[in-house]
Amino acid sequence: MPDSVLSTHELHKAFGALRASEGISIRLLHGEIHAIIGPNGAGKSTLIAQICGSLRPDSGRVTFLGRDVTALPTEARARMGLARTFQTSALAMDQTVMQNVLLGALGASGRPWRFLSRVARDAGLRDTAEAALLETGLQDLARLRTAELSHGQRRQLEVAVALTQAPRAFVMDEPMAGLGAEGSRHLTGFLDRLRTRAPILLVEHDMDAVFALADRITVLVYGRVIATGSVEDIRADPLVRDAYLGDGA
Amino acid sequence: MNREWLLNAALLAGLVVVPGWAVWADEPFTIMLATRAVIFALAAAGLNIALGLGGLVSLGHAVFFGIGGYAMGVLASHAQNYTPLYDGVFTIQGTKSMPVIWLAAAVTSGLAAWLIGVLSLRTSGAYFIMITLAFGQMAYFFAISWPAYGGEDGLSIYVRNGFPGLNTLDPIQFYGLCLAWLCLVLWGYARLRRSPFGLALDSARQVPDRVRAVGLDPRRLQLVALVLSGAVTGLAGALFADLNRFVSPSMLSWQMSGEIIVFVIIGGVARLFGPVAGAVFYVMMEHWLGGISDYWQIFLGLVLLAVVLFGRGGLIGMICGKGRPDA
Amino acid sequence: MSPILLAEQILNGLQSGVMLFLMAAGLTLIFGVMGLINLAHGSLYMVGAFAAAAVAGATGSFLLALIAALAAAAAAGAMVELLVIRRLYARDHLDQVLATFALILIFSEGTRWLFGSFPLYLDIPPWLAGTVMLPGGIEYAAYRLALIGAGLAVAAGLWWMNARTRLGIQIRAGENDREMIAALGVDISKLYTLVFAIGAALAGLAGALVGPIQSVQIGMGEPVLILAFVVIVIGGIGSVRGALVGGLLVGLTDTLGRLLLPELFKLVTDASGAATIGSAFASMAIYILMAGVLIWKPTGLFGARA
Amino acid sequence: MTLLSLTQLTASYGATQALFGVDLDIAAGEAVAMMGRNGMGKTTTVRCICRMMPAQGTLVFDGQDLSRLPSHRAARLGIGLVPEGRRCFRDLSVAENLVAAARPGAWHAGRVERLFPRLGERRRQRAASLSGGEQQMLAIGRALMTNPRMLILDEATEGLAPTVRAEIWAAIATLKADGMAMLVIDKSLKELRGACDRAVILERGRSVWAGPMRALTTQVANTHLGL
Amino acid sequence: EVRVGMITTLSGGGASLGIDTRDGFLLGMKGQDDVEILVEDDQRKPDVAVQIADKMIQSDKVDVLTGIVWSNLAMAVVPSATAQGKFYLSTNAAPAQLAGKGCHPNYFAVSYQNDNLHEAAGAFAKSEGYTKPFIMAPNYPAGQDSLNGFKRFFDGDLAGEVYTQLGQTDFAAEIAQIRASGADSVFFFLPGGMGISFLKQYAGSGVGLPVLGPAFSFDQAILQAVGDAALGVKNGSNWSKDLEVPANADFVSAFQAEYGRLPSLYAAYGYDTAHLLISALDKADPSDADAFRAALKSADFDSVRGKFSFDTNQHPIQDIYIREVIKEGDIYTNKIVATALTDRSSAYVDDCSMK
Ligand SMILES: Nc1ncnc2c1ncn2[C@@H]1O[C@H](COP(=O)(O)OP(=O)(O)OP(=O)(O)O)[C@@H](O)[C@H]1O
Ligand SMILES: Nc1ncnc2c1ncn2[C@@H]1O[C@H](COP(=O)(O)OP(=O)(O)OP(=O)(O)O)[C@@H](O)[C@H]1O
Ligand SMILES: [Mg+2]
Ligand SMILES: [Mg+2]
Repeated sequence: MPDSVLSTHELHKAFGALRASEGISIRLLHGEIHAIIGPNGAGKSTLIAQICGSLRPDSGRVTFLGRDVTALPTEARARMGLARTFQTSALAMDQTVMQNVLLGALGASGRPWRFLSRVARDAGLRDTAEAALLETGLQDLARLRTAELSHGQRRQLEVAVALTQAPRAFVMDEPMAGLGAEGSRHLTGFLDRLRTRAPILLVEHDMDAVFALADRITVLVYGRVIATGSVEDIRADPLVRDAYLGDGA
Repeated sequence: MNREWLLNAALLAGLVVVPGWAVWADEPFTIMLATRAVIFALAAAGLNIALGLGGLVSLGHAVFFGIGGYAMGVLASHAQNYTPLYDGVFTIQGTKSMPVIWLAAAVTSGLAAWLIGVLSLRTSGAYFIMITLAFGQMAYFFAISWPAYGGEDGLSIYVRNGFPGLNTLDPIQFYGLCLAWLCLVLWGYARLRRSPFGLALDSARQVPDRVRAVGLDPRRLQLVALVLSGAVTGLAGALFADLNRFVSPSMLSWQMSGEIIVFVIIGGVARLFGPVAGAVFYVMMEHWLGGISDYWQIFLGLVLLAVVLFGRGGLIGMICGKGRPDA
Repeated sequence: MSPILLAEQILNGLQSGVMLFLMAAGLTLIFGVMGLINLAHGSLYMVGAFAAAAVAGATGSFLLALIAALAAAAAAGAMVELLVIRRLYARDHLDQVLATFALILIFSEGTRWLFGSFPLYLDIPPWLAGTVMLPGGIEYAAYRLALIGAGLAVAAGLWWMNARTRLGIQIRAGENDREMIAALGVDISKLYTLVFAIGAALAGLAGALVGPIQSVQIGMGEPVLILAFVVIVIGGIGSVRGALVGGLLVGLTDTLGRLLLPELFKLVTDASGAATIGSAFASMAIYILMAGVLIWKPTGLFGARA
Repeated sequence: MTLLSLTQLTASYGATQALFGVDLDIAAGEAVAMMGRNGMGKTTTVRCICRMMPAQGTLVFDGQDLSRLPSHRAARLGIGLVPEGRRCFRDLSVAENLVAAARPGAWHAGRVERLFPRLGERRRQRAASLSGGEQQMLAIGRALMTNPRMLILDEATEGLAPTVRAEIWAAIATLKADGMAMLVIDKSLKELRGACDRAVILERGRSVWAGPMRALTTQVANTHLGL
Repeated sequence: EVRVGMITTLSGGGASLGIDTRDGFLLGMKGQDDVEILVEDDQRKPDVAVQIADKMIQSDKVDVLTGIVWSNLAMAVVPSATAQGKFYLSTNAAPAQLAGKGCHPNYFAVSYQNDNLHEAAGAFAKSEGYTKPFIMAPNYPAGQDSLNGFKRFFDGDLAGEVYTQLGQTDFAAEIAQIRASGADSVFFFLPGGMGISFLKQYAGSGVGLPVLGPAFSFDQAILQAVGDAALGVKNGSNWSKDLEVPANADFVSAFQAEYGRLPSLYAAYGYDTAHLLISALDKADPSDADAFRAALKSADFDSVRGKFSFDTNQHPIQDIYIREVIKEGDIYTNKIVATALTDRSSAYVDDCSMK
């Protein structure tokens, strides 16, 4: 088995009668972008929640960097280098853009127990934060309150925070959602470069982006994996066309 | 921002000038009132750490205030009666020394905050308010019916405790001690707010999911905030007990918790000087309105109502405008 | 301890639970619906009791007194909403807490100013006076049985309103997203005034019903307020079912705790000492219960959210 | 006949001005696309129309001055909103979400469920636990329940699977065929071209271009939308 | 000129007691133009009471303090006030601690010692031949003292001894216990609204055993709120409006004329305190502490309670009566039916070092 950075083994999760994950096993390899696609309600976000630790699977395992992390809380996985973006932005609205990114850097530094020093004067944290803002093109907005950002700008900030975490793997839940055409194009190019830093597990409905980026695609329908393969395989798969892509793609 | 800075400076100056004037004019009662206000401000500044920075609306801060008070009462009463506090494997004597009492007050109330926090931080929002209230009520009823230290009658310490080099019975000297503590805590608060911990705590208040996702545990951050908060309020409790030379379960009552919260809210939540403005205002209102009529609390109610309705973010917000002042 | 005593105490626990529910119902409605921590709820309870006592004193009719209590409390509630609370929806919850705290002072001292400092007289109506014999030889006060009935009726009515009527659904929607429900064409301000009036009327009703067996006096609302908060928090905020279950749990815990804890301590210490220690723990029992429930279920028994 | 007409609309968030002069007209039965990069003021314009924030300038719907009306009165005139970010009532079930908005007319819960069968299947589920796409359907259904004369869709296809997106575009086409006026904000120019009669482009809080869809040349799109 | 500071409860739930204390005292002080009286509201909070006391002592330079209604407030104020050399005359609260070990030459209880009225009830229960009383009080020091006071003079078996919660409003559980206990009588000490609630609920329960209590729950102001439920109940008191003493008749009619209502116990204590003070001021000035103390101690005034003198611990020696609640026209009031204790001092007098 080629060594995978992140993998799940036979994950099962049910909400009452609804089976949101049924034996999901996927792997994220070094240097790749692995896209998860599937109809709405297929269980993509549920899968991500289990990978990141905010939801506990009924059975099955999650392995990250060769270690079984199924029992670890979210923050421990994050400290190991698992960075995520949220489908609905989770940002501190009352803080500035800079503060939101600084938080990411602070989390990564693992030293939050400093009570009397100025966080904004910590050169290490600042550098990480500024670099992340620069990469996402938000450097000019650093001093704005996050509440003042437009929807699209907030989506970019989500990515910026993940960048500060010195990640070993990214898990992104619909980072393109809400970005305009221009923004999507920009982000597509950016993710393309990002994969060399750490592999990306990408949930996305923007097929243009997915087809442009993904090394491999897994298709989830009703909690089950119905296909995994390269872009060409998936495009050609009649099952996938029927369940998800429709005739447009 | 600048305006707030000016207001803070004015408040601080007032806290120095007015008692100074009172010494000159021989108005010991004014000093007493100022001491009361400063101690309440200290208690509220403690709460402001949990409430303003951490978003933890604790309706049980009287527990810490009271524990601080009882730490003083218990230690001093044992010293007064020459009976050991604990006589077992080793012996603990009572004491009339303020520094030791302060340490004991801060440590015991911090411990209590840790215990309550571990249990309460599983909840949030209104549930957190109520579970802290529940712990407050438990402590209150326990203190009322526990006979060892006077029960509801409380505990009188006839003479104020001592501080090396000072005559604490002199009102202005005791006031100076209290003011020094307040300044120290406000300085700490100002630093804390901009510190790495402050940032993490503020984020834990707004977006706990995000904090987890970057590898921090929001509950532990909040627990530490609560412990700091409880310790400061406990310290204020010890000073308050010393001011009155008396401690009773009324320091543990939910009304007391309510008042501490009120100080913070009327002053301005999360404002550096919010607790100070709130406590000073409240004590002044209580004093001035008290003479108007038997029904003076109606006026107090109306004044408080006016502050809420017309001032966003409390008195400081009313004067200096809205917004969280950091960044 | 005889089985009859135990049975009677369980009945007492249920009855006091239902009574607590009555007080908590309006609170949970307002709290759950508008997200408002209404500390002045106890004052509205007091307003109800005073209105009832005044009208009963003047007319001698208990039914008129109940109507007066409902009307007075509802009017007071609507006025409070229109004049004060309405301006605070967009604000921090803490501002609302402070405002309702101020209202307590105004209501309490205002009532004292109107009615004097002395407790008022309000008695059980003759047609509910005395006791009835229940199966099993339990002699029980008729009025208390009536209270149980009234409480259960209120519970059913509230549940129906909340879950089954469009009004209830819109109110709950407004609780999630006030701006959005308005953008869909619902006059949420009017709804809120209505909810506040209903909640206040329930508090007033509770005050009037409890008045005949308790002391109608200034400050009567505050201890009740705390208990009512305990009840709705145990049950889960906003849940009428939760308030009922919470009320019963608190009523039973309190009543049985007062009976059993001193007995328990008698096993280890002398009678007088056991009475003090036992009752000390009994007075903490409901708070211990509440803390326990919240530690086990952080959003109460039937609550969905924080 | 003009249904909605905005002239020189300006608006601010506190001290920051977000709109500097937006002009927009929508005739009865007409579908208009509003376009612009991120943060250019599209949502802000929508919020002004729905009276969710104060605005200066003229704001007329069906001959009535909106600018003095509270939000719910504006909605009752016949403006249905599918807001950015869905904003379903989290603690209500799907069915209750629909009931909460209902006003008499041709649209009722049954019809909405026929439009989006998925909602029928999830009728008793709490909205908070719906998938993103399901929530989006619910938000559209909820707006339809108010039986509006004009529907505003702010990023209504965001986060939807291609198949569902196609369904929604189909639904939009149906609604338009029924004579419903529409203001559509979306990032897919291709779909907007198919669905809308006219377009308005916003840039930094101003309407900088308006005209019939076919006049929206690649060059215009390039300058204003960065395509 | 002499300054007297009165600290009492004038706002909130307990205000009626403080208002009566104040009114009785001011009535007694009428015409004393050379005495300046300062009255302040303690809000029933110990810390507020302490601070008012400090203010009166430090800024207003009062000579004498008085007026506190509640034991816990008295415990907060009295020790430090007397330690600063001020005189304190208690119009009501007189906790055990201040009668025994904590007695002080500058502290005089004009009212009673807290246990007195409960002792009277105990003595009366014994003389009535009750064999199994059920006794009940809230769980706090004054409550514990009250049951001990009762038991001090009632040495028989008890059917039950129950401590309720302070501030409790529902007594169904206790009433059921009474019913089941086989008691032949009930003694309770439940201050304020608790007593009203208990009596109403007890009357509706059909238990019907004879009830005994201290006067507080049957005081003039409270009785009207209890109504018929109180009729026939016996209560221990050292004062009653029908006490046949000339000073008392004057007091009752003067109080009614001045305030338009019947006086209560607290008013009577306030009035007596005023007269004690006047009698002492006639003989000595407070600045001469020893002379003033001696003047106070001689208790040379016409008490509305008839005979009145101070024991060595400076608590009264007085008769304690049993009253019964009756209805006079529309008004519920008390009449004396027995004398329970004659020349009663207090249980703690021997613990006091003053001889
Ligand atoms: N807490 C929950 N309780 C009940 N059902 C749930 C819960 N969370 C998710 N579901 C259901 O599980 C299914 C999968 O949801 P999930 O959010 O994982 O979908 P998704 O694939 O991310 O969809 P989308 O692309 O629309 O975001 C949905 O039908 C959803 O309604
Ligand atoms: N609550 C707010 N407070 C302050 N400024 C805001 C607020 N909301 C939006 N803004 C600012 O107003 C401008 C317009 O925002 P708006 O949300 O209308 O953009 P948009 O065109 O809808 O963008 P998007 O396509 O990203 O949704 C943005 O620059 C944004 O920074
Ligand atoms: Mg999803
Ligand atoms: Mg937008």
